[in-house]
Amino acid sequence: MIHVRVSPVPIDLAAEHERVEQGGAVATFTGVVRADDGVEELMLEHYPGATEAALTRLAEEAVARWSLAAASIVHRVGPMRPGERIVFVGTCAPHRGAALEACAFLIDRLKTDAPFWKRERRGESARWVEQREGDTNAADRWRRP
Amino acid sequence: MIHVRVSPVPIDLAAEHERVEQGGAVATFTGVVRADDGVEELMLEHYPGATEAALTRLAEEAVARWSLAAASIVHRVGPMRPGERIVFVGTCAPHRGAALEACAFLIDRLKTDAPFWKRERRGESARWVEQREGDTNAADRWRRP
Amino acid sequence: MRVLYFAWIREQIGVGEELIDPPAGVETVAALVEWLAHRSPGHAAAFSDRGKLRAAVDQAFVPFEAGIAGAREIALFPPVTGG
Amino acid sequence: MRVLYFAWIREQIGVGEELIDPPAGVETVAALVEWLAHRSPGHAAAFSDRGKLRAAVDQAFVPFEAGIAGAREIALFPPVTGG
Repeated sequence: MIHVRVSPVPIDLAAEHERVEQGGAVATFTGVVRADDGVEELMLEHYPGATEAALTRLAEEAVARWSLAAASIVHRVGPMRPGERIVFVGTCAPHRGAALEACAFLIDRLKTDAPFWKRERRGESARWVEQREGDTNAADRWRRP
Repeated sequence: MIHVRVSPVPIDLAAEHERVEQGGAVATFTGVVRADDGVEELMLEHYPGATEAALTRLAEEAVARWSLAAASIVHRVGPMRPGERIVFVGTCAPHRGAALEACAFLIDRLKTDAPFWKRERRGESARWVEQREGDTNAADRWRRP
Repeated sequence: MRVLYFAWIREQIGVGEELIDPPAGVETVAALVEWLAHRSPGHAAAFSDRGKLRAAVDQAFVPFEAGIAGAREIALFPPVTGG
Repeated sequence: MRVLYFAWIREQIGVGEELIDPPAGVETVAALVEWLAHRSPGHAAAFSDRGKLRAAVDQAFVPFEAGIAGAREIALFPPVTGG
Protein backbone atom coordinates (compact mmCIF):
# COMPACT_ATOMS: atom_id res chain seq x y z
CA MET A 1 0.00 0.00 0.00
CA ILE A 2 1.44 3.32 -1.08
CA HIS A 3 -0.02 6.65 0.02
CA VAL A 4 1.26 10.12 -0.85
CA ARG A 5 -0.38 13.45 -0.13
CA VAL A 6 0.70 17.10 -0.43
CA SER A 7 -1.82 19.38 1.24
CA PRO A 8 -2.30 22.59 3.23
CA VAL A 9 -4.48 20.70 5.75
CA PRO A 10 -2.96 19.97 9.21
CA ILE A 11 -1.66 16.41 9.59
CA ASP A 12 -3.90 14.11 11.68
CA LEU A 13 -1.32 11.83 13.30
CA ALA A 14 -3.69 9.14 14.48
CA ALA A 15 -5.41 8.84 11.09
CA GLU A 16 -2.10 8.72 9.22
CA HIS A 17 -0.72 6.11 11.60
CA GLU A 18 -3.76 3.87 11.22
CA ARG A 19 -3.48 4.08 7.45
CA VAL A 20 -0.08 2.32 7.49
CA GLU A 21 -0.73 0.06 10.49
CA GLN A 22 -1.14 -3.36 8.91
CA GLY A 23 0.36 -5.56 11.62
CA GLY A 24 3.95 -6.27 12.59
CA ALA A 25 6.22 -3.24 12.76
CA VAL A 26 5.31 0.39 12.12
CA ALA A 27 7.94 3.15 12.04
CA THR A 28 7.13 6.82 11.66
CA PHE A 29 8.94 10.10 11.34
CA THR A 30 7.23 13.44 11.96
CA GLY A 31 8.79 16.83 11.37
CA VAL A 32 7.45 19.62 13.58
CA VAL A 33 8.05 23.37 13.17
CA ARG A 34 10.50 24.33 15.90
CA ALA A 35 9.66 27.16 18.25
CA ASP A 36 13.11 27.58 19.77
CA ASP A 37 14.73 29.76 17.11
CA GLY A 38 12.35 32.70 16.91
CA VAL A 39 10.51 31.57 13.77
CA GLU A 40 6.93 32.83 13.86
CA GLU A 41 5.75 31.36 10.58
CA LEU A 42 7.07 28.78 8.16
CA MET A 43 5.87 28.87 4.53
CA LEU A 44 6.23 25.73 2.44
CA GLU A 45 6.25 26.17 -1.33
CA HIS A 46 6.23 23.21 -3.71
CA TYR A 47 6.17 22.24 -7.39
CA PRO A 48 2.68 20.81 -7.93
CA GLY A 49 2.68 17.57 -9.88
CA ALA A 50 6.43 17.08 -9.68
CA THR A 51 6.24 16.84 -5.89
CA GLU A 52 3.64 14.10 -5.85
CA ALA A 53 5.55 12.23 -8.58
CA ALA A 54 8.81 12.44 -6.62
CA LEU A 55 7.18 11.25 -3.38
CA THR A 56 5.47 8.38 -5.18
CA ARG A 57 8.78 7.28 -6.73
CA LEU A 58 10.43 7.32 -3.30
CA ALA A 59 7.60 5.33 -1.70
CA GLU A 60 7.70 2.78 -4.52
CA GLU A 61 11.47 2.42 -4.16
CA ALA A 62 11.12 1.87 -0.39
CA VAL A 63 8.34 -0.71 -0.78
CA ALA A 64 10.40 -2.66 -3.33
CA ARG A 65 13.71 -2.43 -1.42
CA TRP A 66 12.37 -3.39 2.02
CA SER A 67 9.29 -5.45 1.00
CA LEU A 68 7.04 -3.10 2.94
CA ALA A 69 3.37 -3.77 3.62
CA ALA A 70 2.75 0.00 3.54
CA ALA A 71 4.53 3.31 2.97
CA SER A 72 2.97 6.72 3.39
CA ILE A 73 4.32 10.24 2.93
CA VAL A 74 2.21 13.25 3.89
CA HIS A 75 3.73 16.70 3.40
CA ARG A 76 2.09 19.93 4.36
CA VAL A 77 2.39 23.07 2.20
CA GLY A 78 1.45 26.72 2.74
CA PRO A 79 1.91 28.70 5.95
CA MET A 80 2.31 27.01 9.32
CA ARG A 81 3.14 27.90 12.91
CA PRO A 82 5.64 26.56 15.46
CA GLY A 83 4.41 23.25 16.86
CA GLU A 84 2.58 22.29 13.66
CA ARG A 85 3.54 19.16 11.73
CA ILE A 86 5.33 19.67 8.40
CA VAL A 87 5.81 16.09 7.29
CA PHE A 88 4.81 12.56 8.25
CA VAL A 89 6.48 9.41 6.97
CA GLY A 90 5.12 6.00 7.95
CA THR A 91 6.27 2.51 7.03
CA CYS A 92 4.97 -0.95 7.90
CA ALA A 93 6.74 -4.29 7.50
CA PRO A 94 6.56 -7.74 9.11
CA HIS A 95 9.80 -7.03 11.04
CA ARG A 96 11.17 -3.89 12.64
CA GLY A 97 14.49 -3.61 10.82
CA ALA A 98 12.80 -3.09 7.47
CA ALA A 99 10.25 -0.59 8.82
CA LEU A 100 12.89 1.48 10.65
CA GLU A 101 15.38 1.56 7.79
CA ALA A 102 12.76 2.38 5.16
CA CYS A 103 11.42 5.21 7.33
CA ALA A 104 14.92 6.75 7.63
CA PHE A 105 15.45 6.27 3.88
CA LEU A 106 12.22 8.08 3.01
CA ILE A 107 12.81 11.17 5.14
CA ASP A 108 16.50 11.38 4.14
CA ARG A 109 15.75 11.13 0.43
CA LEU A 110 12.66 13.37 0.62
CA LYS A 111 14.96 16.15 1.83
CA THR A 112 16.96 16.10 -1.42
CA ASP A 113 14.65 14.56 -4.01
CA ALA A 114 11.30 16.32 -3.57
CA PRO A 115 10.74 19.91 -4.75
CA PHE A 116 9.76 21.77 -1.58
CA TRP A 117 11.16 25.09 -0.35
CA LYS A 118 10.89 26.57 3.15
CA ARG A 119 10.69 30.27 3.95
CA GLU A 120 10.95 31.37 7.58
CA ARG A 121 9.44 34.54 8.92
CA ARG A 122 10.72 36.24 12.08
CA GLY A 123 8.86 39.50 12.71
CA GLU A 124 9.10 41.56 9.52
CA SER A 125 11.99 39.62 8.03
CA ALA A 126 11.58 36.53 5.87
CA ARG A 127 14.34 34.32 4.52
CA TRP A 128 14.50 31.20 2.39
CA VAL A 129 16.03 28.26 4.22
CA GLU A 130 19.29 26.98 2.68
CA GLN A 131 19.95 23.32 2.05
CA ARG A 132 22.18 21.74 4.69
CA GLU A 133 25.22 19.81 3.55
CA GLY A 134 24.27 17.13 6.07
CA ASP A 135 21.05 16.55 4.15
CA THR A 136 22.80 15.67 0.91
CA ASN A 137 25.19 13.38 2.81
CA ALA A 138 22.30 11.65 4.59
CA ALA A 139 20.52 11.07 1.28
CA ASP A 140 23.71 9.85 -0.42
CA ARG A 141 24.27 7.03 2.08
CA TRP A 142 21.21 5.27 0.64
CA ARG A 143 22.78 5.35 -2.83
CA ARG A 144 25.83 3.32 -1.82
CA PRO A 145 25.75 -0.24 -3.20
CA MET B 1 11.50 14.29 29.26
CA ILE B 2 11.44 10.58 30.00
CA HIS B 3 8.23 8.56 30.11
CA VAL B 4 7.90 4.84 30.75
CA ARG B 5 4.70 2.85 31.25
CA VAL B 6 3.86 -0.86 31.50
CA SER B 7 0.13 -1.38 31.44
CA PRO B 8 -2.70 -3.67 30.31
CA VAL B 9 -4.56 -0.67 28.81
CA PRO B 10 -4.60 -0.37 24.97
CA ILE B 11 -2.06 2.12 23.59
CA ASP B 12 -3.54 5.45 22.45
CA LEU B 13 -1.21 6.36 19.59
CA ALA B 14 -2.21 10.02 19.25
CA ALA B 15 -1.84 10.69 22.99
CA GLU B 16 1.54 8.93 23.14
CA HIS B 17 2.79 10.82 20.10
CA GLU B 18 1.77 14.18 21.51
CA ARG B 19 3.56 13.41 24.75
CA VAL B 20 6.95 13.26 22.99
CA GLU B 21 6.23 15.90 20.32
CA GLN B 22 8.31 18.85 21.49
CA GLY B 23 9.29 20.36 18.13
CA GLY B 24 11.89 19.32 15.57
CA ALA B 25 12.02 15.62 14.79
CA VAL B 26 9.86 12.86 16.23
CA ALA B 27 10.50 9.18 15.46
CA THR B 28 8.27 6.36 16.62
CA PHE B 29 8.16 2.60 16.52
CA THR B 30 4.98 0.64 17.16
CA GLY B 31 4.74 -3.13 17.39
CA VAL B 32 1.40 -4.60 16.40
CA VAL B 33 0.20 -8.19 16.97
CA ARG B 34 0.34 -9.89 13.58
CA ALA B 35 -2.72 -11.62 12.24
CA ASP B 36 -1.04 -13.49 9.41
CA ASP B 37 0.30 -16.51 11.31
CA GLY B 38 -2.82 -17.90 12.93
CA VAL B 39 -2.23 -16.41 16.39
CA GLU B 40 -5.57 -15.72 18.09
CA GLU B 41 -4.25 -14.30 21.32
CA LEU B 42 -0.92 -13.00 22.54
CA MET B 43 -0.21 -12.95 26.29
CA LEU B 44 2.51 -10.66 27.60
CA GLU B 45 4.00 -11.52 31.00
CA HIS B 46 6.50 -9.25 32.72
CA TYR B 47 8.58 -8.83 35.89
CA PRO B 48 6.90 -5.95 37.75
CA GLY B 49 9.36 -3.38 39.03
CA ALA B 50 12.33 -4.80 37.12
CA THR B 51 10.61 -4.03 33.81
CA GLU B 52 9.99 -0.38 34.60
CA ALA B 53 13.53 -0.04 35.92
CA ALA B 54 15.00 -1.58 32.74
CA LEU B 55 12.91 0.64 30.47
CA THR B 56 13.84 3.75 32.46
CA ARG B 57 17.54 2.88 32.21
CA LEU B 58 17.22 2.46 28.44
CA ALA B 59 15.36 5.75 28.03
CA GLU B 60 17.95 7.55 30.16
CA GLU B 61 20.78 6.06 28.11
CA ALA B 62 19.11 7.18 24.86
CA VAL B 63 18.46 10.72 26.13
CA ALA B 64 22.09 11.08 27.19
CA ARG B 65 23.60 9.48 24.06
CA TRP B 66 21.53 11.41 21.50
CA SER B 67 20.68 14.56 23.52
CA LEU B 68 16.98 13.87 23.13
CA ALA B 69 14.25 16.33 24.08
CA ALA B 70 11.99 13.37 24.91
CA ALA B 71 11.95 9.58 25.04
CA SER B 72 8.92 7.44 25.79
CA ILE B 73 8.42 3.70 26.04
CA VAL B 74 4.95 2.25 26.51
CA HIS B 75 4.61 -1.53 26.71
CA ARG B 76 1.38 -3.40 27.00
CA VAL B 77 1.04 -6.52 29.18
CA GLY B 78 -1.69 -9.12 29.58
CA PRO B 79 -3.77 -10.68 26.81
CA MET B 80 -4.13 -8.99 23.43
CA ARG B 81 -5.55 -9.73 19.99
CA PRO B 82 -4.17 -9.50 16.45
CA GLY B 83 -4.12 -5.86 15.32
CA GLU B 84 -3.57 -4.52 18.85
CA ARG B 85 -0.46 -2.53 19.73
CA ILE B 86 2.12 -4.26 21.95
CA VAL B 87 4.72 -1.55 22.25
CA PHE B 88 5.26 2.12 21.40
CA VAL B 89 8.63 3.86 21.39
CA GLY B 90 8.84 7.59 20.70
CA THR B 91 11.82 9.93 20.57
CA CYS B 92 12.15 13.65 19.94
CA ALA B 93 15.29 15.63 19.07
CA PRO B 94 16.12 18.88 17.29
CA HIS B 95 17.32 16.93 14.23
CA ARG B 96 16.09 13.76 12.60
CA GLY B 97 19.26 11.66 12.74
CA ALA B 98 19.25 11.62 16.54
CA ALA B 99 15.52 10.88 16.80
CA LEU B 100 15.65 8.03 14.25
CA GLU B 101 18.76 6.38 15.68
CA ALA B 102 17.57 6.63 19.28
CA CYS B 103 14.22 5.11 18.32
CA ALA B 104 15.94 2.11 16.69
CA PHE B 105 18.25 1.80 19.70
CA LEU B 106 15.34 1.71 22.15
CA ILE B 107 13.33 -0.97 20.39
CA ASP B 108 16.44 -3.09 19.65
CA ARG B 109 17.64 -2.98 23.24
CA LEU B 110 14.17 -3.36 24.74
CA LYS B 111 14.00 -6.74 22.98
CA THR B 112 16.96 -8.07 24.96
CA ASP B 113 17.15 -5.92 28.10
CA ALA B 114 13.59 -5.76 29.44
CA PRO B 115 11.95 -8.72 31.20
CA PHE B 116 8.87 -9.46 29.06
CA TRP B 117 7.77 -12.87 27.78
CA LYS B 118 5.27 -13.59 25.00
CA ARG B 119 2.96 -16.59 24.85
CA GLU B 120 0.98 -17.21 21.66
CA ARG B 121 -2.32 -19.07 21.55
CA ARG B 122 -3.60 -20.76 18.41
CA GLY B 123 -6.87 -22.57 19.11
CA GLU B 124 -6.25 -24.88 22.08
CA SER B 125 -2.47 -24.79 21.87
CA ALA B 126 -0.32 -22.18 23.57
CA ARG B 127 3.45 -21.80 23.22
CA TRP B 128 6.05 -19.43 24.64
CA VAL B 129 7.81 -17.43 21.96
CA GLU B 130 11.56 -18.11 21.68
CA GLN B 131 14.12 -15.34 21.48
CA ARG B 132 15.36 -14.74 17.93
CA GLU B 133 19.10 -14.71 17.33
CA GLY B 134 18.57 -11.64 15.18
CA ASP B 135 17.30 -9.79 18.25
CA THR B 136 20.50 -10.29 20.22
CA ASN B 137 22.54 -9.25 17.17
CA ALA B 138 20.44 -6.11 16.66
CA ALA B 139 20.88 -5.14 20.31
CA ASP B 140 24.62 -5.87 20.22
CA ARG B 141 25.30 -3.40 17.42
CA TRP B 142 24.52 -0.55 19.85
CA ARG B 143 27.23 -1.82 22.21
CA ARG B 144 30.05 -1.43 19.69
CA PRO B 145 32.34 1.51 20.48
CA MET C 1 7.71 25.84 -23.93
CA ARG C 2 6.73 26.66 -20.37
CA VAL C 3 9.34 27.66 -17.81
CA LEU C 4 8.52 27.66 -14.08
CA TYR C 5 10.35 29.43 -11.25
CA PHE C 6 10.18 28.59 -7.55
CA ALA C 7 11.16 30.09 -4.18
CA TRP C 8 13.61 33.02 -4.35
CA ILE C 9 14.26 32.42 -8.05
CA ARG C 10 10.56 33.17 -8.59
CA GLU C 11 10.72 36.20 -6.28
CA GLN C 12 13.76 37.71 -8.00
CA ILE C 13 12.30 37.23 -11.48
CA GLY C 14 8.92 38.50 -10.33
CA VAL C 15 6.79 35.83 -12.03
CA GLY C 16 6.28 32.13 -11.40
CA GLU C 17 5.81 31.11 -15.01
CA GLU C 18 6.72 32.22 -18.54
CA LEU C 19 5.95 30.95 -22.02
CA ILE C 20 9.18 31.08 -24.00
CA ASP C 21 10.43 30.21 -27.46
CA PRO C 22 14.23 29.89 -27.25
CA PRO C 23 16.24 30.13 -30.51
CA ALA C 24 17.60 27.03 -32.24
CA GLY C 25 21.07 27.14 -30.66
CA VAL C 26 19.68 26.77 -27.12
CA GLU C 27 19.82 22.99 -26.68
CA THR C 28 20.63 22.38 -23.00
CA VAL C 29 19.42 23.58 -19.60
CA ALA C 30 22.72 25.48 -19.23
CA ALA C 31 22.22 27.28 -22.55
CA LEU C 32 18.62 28.06 -21.67
CA VAL C 33 19.63 29.64 -18.36
CA GLU C 34 22.30 31.69 -20.20
CA TRP C 35 19.67 32.87 -22.68
CA LEU C 36 17.03 33.59 -19.99
CA ALA C 37 19.56 35.63 -17.97
CA HIS C 38 19.39 38.35 -20.64
CA ARG C 39 15.63 38.84 -20.41
CA SER C 40 15.70 41.24 -17.44
CA PRO C 41 17.86 42.42 -14.53
CA GLY C 42 15.68 40.17 -12.32
CA HIS C 43 16.54 37.12 -14.42
CA ALA C 44 20.21 38.05 -14.36
CA ALA C 45 20.17 38.40 -10.57
CA ALA C 46 18.25 35.15 -10.06
CA PHE C 47 20.73 33.20 -12.19
CA SER C 48 23.91 34.97 -11.06
CA ASP C 49 25.07 32.01 -8.92
CA ARG C 50 24.62 28.84 -10.96
CA GLY C 51 25.80 26.82 -7.96
CA LYS C 52 22.52 27.68 -6.26
CA LEU C 53 20.36 26.77 -9.22
CA ARG C 54 18.70 23.43 -9.90
CA ALA C 55 16.58 22.30 -12.84
CA ALA C 56 13.84 19.86 -13.81
CA VAL C 57 12.77 18.96 -17.35
CA ASP C 58 9.20 17.70 -17.61
CA GLN C 59 9.12 17.34 -13.81
CA ALA C 60 12.28 15.21 -13.49
CA PHE C 61 15.41 16.65 -11.83
CA VAL C 62 18.25 16.90 -14.38
CA PRO C 63 21.84 18.18 -14.50
CA PHE C 64 22.57 21.41 -16.39
CA GLU C 65 24.04 19.59 -19.38
CA ALA C 66 20.70 17.84 -20.00
CA GLY C 67 19.04 18.49 -23.35
CA ILE C 68 15.77 20.38 -23.63
CA ALA C 69 14.70 19.29 -27.13
CA GLY C 70 11.00 18.42 -27.09
CA ALA C 71 10.54 19.48 -23.46
CA ARG C 72 7.16 20.92 -22.56
CA GLU C 73 7.98 22.20 -19.08
CA ILE C 74 11.27 23.34 -17.59
CA ALA C 75 11.56 24.37 -13.94
CA LEU C 76 14.38 26.40 -12.36
CA PHE C 77 14.71 26.62 -8.59
CA PRO C 78 17.14 26.70 -5.64
CA PRO C 79 18.26 23.51 -3.84
CA VAL C 80 15.20 21.93 -2.22
CA THR C 81 14.54 22.22 1.53
CA GLY C 82 11.47 20.12 2.31
CA GLY C 83 10.88 17.62 5.08
CA MET D 1 15.45 -14.71 50.26
CA ARG D 2 12.73 -14.51 47.67
CA VAL D 3 13.02 -16.34 44.36
CA LEU D 4 10.71 -15.47 41.44
CA TYR D 5 9.96 -17.55 38.33
CA PHE D 6 8.57 -16.29 35.03
CA ALA D 7 7.05 -17.64 31.81
CA TRP D 8 7.53 -21.40 31.25
CA ILE D 9 9.97 -21.65 34.14
CA ARG D 10 7.07 -20.56 36.37
CA GLU D 11 4.67 -22.97 34.65
CA GLN D 12 6.99 -25.99 35.01
CA ILE D 13 7.69 -25.27 38.67
CA GLY D 14 4.03 -24.57 39.35
CA VAL D 15 4.52 -21.45 41.46
CA GLY D 16 5.67 -17.91 40.65
CA GLU D 17 7.42 -17.25 43.92
CA GLU D 18 9.15 -19.09 46.77
CA LEU D 19 10.76 -18.05 50.02
CA ILE D 20 14.03 -19.97 50.34
CA ASP D 21 16.94 -20.28 52.73
CA PRO D 22 19.86 -21.81 50.82
CA PRO D 23 22.71 -23.40 52.82
CA ALA D 24 26.01 -21.60 53.34
CA GLY D 25 27.83 -23.19 50.39
CA VAL D 26 25.39 -21.76 47.85
CA GLU D 27 27.13 -18.53 46.90
CA THR D 28 26.38 -17.93 43.21
CA VAL D 29 23.34 -17.98 40.93
CA ALA D 30 24.73 -21.16 39.34
CA ALA D 31 24.98 -22.89 42.73
CA LEU D 32 21.49 -21.68 43.67
CA VAL D 33 19.99 -23.16 40.48
CA GLU D 34 21.82 -26.43 41.19
CA TRP D 35 20.40 -26.48 44.70
CA LEU D 36 16.86 -25.49 43.62
CA ALA D 37 16.82 -28.22 40.94
CA HIS D 38 16.57 -30.81 43.74
CA ARG D 39 13.43 -29.36 45.28
CA SER D 40 10.98 -31.13 42.94
CA PRO D 41 10.73 -32.83 39.55
CA GLY D 42 9.17 -29.56 38.29
CA HIS D 43 12.25 -27.62 39.37
CA ALA D 44 14.53 -30.20 37.78
CA ALA D 45 12.60 -30.00 34.48
CA ALA D 46 12.53 -26.21 34.48
CA PHE D 47 16.30 -26.01 35.01
CA SER D 48 17.31 -28.95 32.81
CA ASP D 49 18.66 -26.70 30.02
CA ARG D 50 20.79 -23.98 31.62
CA GLY D 51 21.31 -22.45 28.16
CA LYS D 52 17.66 -21.38 28.24
CA LEU D 53 17.83 -19.90 31.71
CA ARG D 54 18.52 -16.28 32.64
CA ALA D 55 18.80 -14.62 36.05
CA ALA D 56 18.37 -11.31 37.81
CA VAL D 57 19.61 -10.43 41.30
CA ASP D 58 17.66 -7.64 42.97
CA GLN D 59 16.09 -6.81 39.59
CA ALA D 60 19.33 -6.48 37.62
CA PHE D 61 20.23 -9.05 34.93
CA VAL D 62 23.36 -10.97 35.94
CA PRO D 63 25.50 -13.86 34.62
CA PHE D 64 25.31 -17.23 36.39
CA GLU D 65 28.63 -16.74 38.13
CA ALA D 66 27.28 -13.67 39.96
CA GLY D 67 27.23 -13.85 43.73
CA ILE D 68 24.00 -13.92 45.72
CA ALA D 69 25.29 -12.86 49.13
CA GLY D 70 22.93 -10.30 50.64
CA ALA D 71 20.45 -10.54 47.77
CA ARG D 72 16.81 -10.01 48.68
CA GLU D 73 15.22 -11.12 45.40
CA ILE D 74 16.45 -13.53 42.76
CA ALA D 75 14.52 -14.10 39.53
CA LEU D 76 14.94 -17.04 37.13
CA PHE D 77 13.37 -16.93 33.68
CA PRO D 78 13.83 -17.82 30.00
CA PRO D 79 15.41 -15.40 27.49
CA VAL D 80 13.16 -12.35 27.21
CA THR D 81 10.85 -11.82 24.23
CA GLY D 82 9.22 -8.43 24.64
CA GLY D 83 8.76 -5.63 22.15
